[in-house]
Amino acid sequence: MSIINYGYAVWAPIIWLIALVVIGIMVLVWRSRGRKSYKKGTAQTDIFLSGTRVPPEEERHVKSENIYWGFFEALKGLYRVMMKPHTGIVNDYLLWFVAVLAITILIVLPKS
Amino acid sequence: MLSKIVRTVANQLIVFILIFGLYVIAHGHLTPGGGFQGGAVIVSGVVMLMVAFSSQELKKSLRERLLTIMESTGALIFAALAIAGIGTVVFYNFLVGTPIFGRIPPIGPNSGDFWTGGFIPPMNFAVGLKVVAGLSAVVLALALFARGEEMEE
Amino acid sequence: MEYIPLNFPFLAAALLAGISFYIIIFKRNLIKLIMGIAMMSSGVNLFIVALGYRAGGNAPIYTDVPEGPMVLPVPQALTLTSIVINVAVLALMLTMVIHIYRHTGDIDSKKSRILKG
Amino acid sequence: MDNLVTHSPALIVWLPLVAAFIIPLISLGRAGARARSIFVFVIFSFIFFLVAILAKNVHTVGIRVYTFGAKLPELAVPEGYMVPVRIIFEVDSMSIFMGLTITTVTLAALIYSLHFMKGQTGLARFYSLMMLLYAAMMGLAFTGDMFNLFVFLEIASIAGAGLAAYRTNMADAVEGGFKYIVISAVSALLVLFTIGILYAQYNVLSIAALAHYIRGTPLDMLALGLLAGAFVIKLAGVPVHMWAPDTYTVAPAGTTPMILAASYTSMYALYRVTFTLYGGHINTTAIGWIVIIVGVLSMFVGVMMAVHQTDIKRMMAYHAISQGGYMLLGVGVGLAVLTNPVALANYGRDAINGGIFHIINHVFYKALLFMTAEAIFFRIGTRDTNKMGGLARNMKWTAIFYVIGALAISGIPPFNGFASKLLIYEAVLKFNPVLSVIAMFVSLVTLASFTKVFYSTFTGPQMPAYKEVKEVPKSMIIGMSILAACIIFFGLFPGLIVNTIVAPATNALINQASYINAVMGAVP
Repeated sequence: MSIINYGYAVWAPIIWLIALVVIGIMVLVWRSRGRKSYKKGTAQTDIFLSGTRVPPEEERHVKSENIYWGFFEALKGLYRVMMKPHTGIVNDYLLWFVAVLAITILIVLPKS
Repeated sequence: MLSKIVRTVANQLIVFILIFGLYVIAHGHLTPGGGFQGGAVIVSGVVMLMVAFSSQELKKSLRERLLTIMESTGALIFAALAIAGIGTVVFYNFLVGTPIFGRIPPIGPNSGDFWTGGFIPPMNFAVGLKVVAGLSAVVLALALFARGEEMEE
Repeated sequence: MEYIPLNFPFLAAALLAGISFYIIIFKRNLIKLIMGIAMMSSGVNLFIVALGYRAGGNAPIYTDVPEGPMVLPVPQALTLTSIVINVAVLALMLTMVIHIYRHTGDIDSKKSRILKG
Repeated sequence: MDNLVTHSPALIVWLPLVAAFIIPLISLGRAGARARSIFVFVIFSFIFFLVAILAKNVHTVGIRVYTFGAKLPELAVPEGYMVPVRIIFEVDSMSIFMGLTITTVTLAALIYSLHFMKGQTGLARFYSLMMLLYAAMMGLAFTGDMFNLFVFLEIASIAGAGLAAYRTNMADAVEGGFKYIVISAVSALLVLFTIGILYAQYNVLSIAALAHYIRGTPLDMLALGLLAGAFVIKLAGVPVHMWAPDTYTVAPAGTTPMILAASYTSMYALYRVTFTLYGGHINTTAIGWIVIIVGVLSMFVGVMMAVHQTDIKRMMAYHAISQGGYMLLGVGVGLAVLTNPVALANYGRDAINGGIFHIINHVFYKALLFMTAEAIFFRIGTRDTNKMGGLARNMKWTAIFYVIGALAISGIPPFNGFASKLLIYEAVLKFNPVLSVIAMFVSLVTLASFTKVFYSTFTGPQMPAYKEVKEVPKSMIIGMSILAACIIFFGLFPGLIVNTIVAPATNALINQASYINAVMGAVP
């Protein structure tokens, strides 16, 4: 009942879930073997940044516009093209609509 | 607010507009017209009052609360008439054959019998009530908005 | 030659639709945009009413109807429904334009936009 | 009970309409707010019950026809007539599939809105509009009549735009609502125009009768083009998707999933038109390829725009476009091989299954994601991810629900997104491997963009500005957990869902003759 059978492949989430649980238990066992002898609240749990001053929280957090900087830098050309139609002007939306209508009709009409 | 002449004439004229609107609503099943058309005629009278007096003045008599109750009542009467035929099917014309609007008109050209149509004349009244309330609210709200005021108290 | 009066409503509907498409695409004033949509709905309504017309037909109501053919009633019912709906749509759009004007002080679709990208 | 089953198609649309008009009356009285909430929940649970029994009924007896005003509900074509003359509802498995989707999402949205909307004014109208939107969507799914399709489309547009622009104190909300209503009005007028074209040729309005008589003349093809264009813009397929981010971003959280569901009822209408109405009279390969191309474009452009966004709800809105592409891809592949029985049995059905299964999955997890985004907005008052950070420390439940939604949308097992995406991947791989690779790439970028937002929003050090932020109220958590439970259930038992509700829907779409016969069967 939980299985999708395609005729050529099978997806059975319960088996997958059992595997996930087994792996999870293994991870937990591994984690519990770590060292527990540090003291909380002392310098042992403070952030250490090669001896330099640790910046306050706002500066320490990587802002979302800085994530994947390289990806956007590499695809600058694509984004320049893609941002062009997204003007936010309702007339442009309608222009695209009319263009799509025209293309659809041109494709569909000769087939009759 | 316009001059006293205009206001007086508007006050007299609204009666005739109301009667004509009610006529159009009531004879919706016999002549061109019906709930929406008659309601729109009555609302044109409301617009006339709005021009003659002012929208602020009219807001005092046509309160939001009253319009809400009128509109909901109209819609609920319509829905109730629709569901009343559920013994057979929803929207079944259950009034046919009863003394109220129940006569069966002759097929072909005739001179029109008011007591025909089954539940259509009552539905026209319900729609008329709803349209009067709804369209007056729309017109009034737009007029008040344009002056930078709100409809709600 | 006698078909021209019958085709005339369709030509008018096409003209209305054409003008309205021009307006909604090229006019940046939001009120004019709403006018364009109103014109488009008039065009479509005219088209549907004209579909039901028969030459020399009477209104499809039996009360004191003279002898002769009748026009089709269904397109007229459709048109009435669509008129009622369009009243609501236009009122809603006008209300929104008033709100946009209050917030941004402009009814130009380019100058009053906030959401983009 | 039997009467209830017989009349349920009409009652499901009638009850929310009546509720929409009773709500303002109740709200006028003293203690109106409380009475209104109780009333809404009582009536909506009853509607849910009706939908459930109707679904069971349709599952056992097949297509249900309900004729308004006739002597018998099944009497679509009266004695002595050749064509159906009354307004009919025709409920088949596909309709009831959409009905179940819409009803579940609306229930979650109502529970969520209970607390979310507190403090806003004019709540009577808010709930009225929600009920109206629900009624319109159900009507759209059930109707067997082209003209009622138009009417319900317009009601859904008006109610949806009113809800999107509900928070009129925000300038962008009004703008989003305005764009929605303009787009909807223009597309609905085109639908009306095509109804005129079809009525002029065949003198009938019922979908089944039209499908029976349609011949595929050039005028029919013009109508098909206009209808397809109008529905594509309503379901936000690229390149006419630009209204969707604007509208979804600004709508209040409870209603965003409903507007999303409304756009998928347009997708349902598109399928109804291409599969049922035009069935054997079009070149399905060409139409299928158009749908595939729109789908692939939607997937790619949607996801690439989404990964770029910094507004959290706008990012999710672009993902909605991208996921809509998956559905179009799946069904498009099925449409392209519709006339080829071998390929249809081999992978075509699986493709359509995947595309349809993805609708319900996507509505659930995207609704959940929109709700988490708006929960953050509810507490910190901004949607800008640049200003967020460390929120998982204060909003544990929201973070958990976000993770569930994000994993589901990226197609990570065992959540429901994986089940439907796997169906689409496998079936499309057999059709054309390149399309499958694109679909997998899009899933990858989806995961990347949700990871980005998760990192910048929920993890990281606790921001001093958000130290006092609390978890959202209970009703919002309950609303979200209903959807999360559905997601996990659908992910763990995909076979059950596919066999009971998705595969019958696919059969209903493919089997055009049974849809026609349910209405026109008595006609010689």
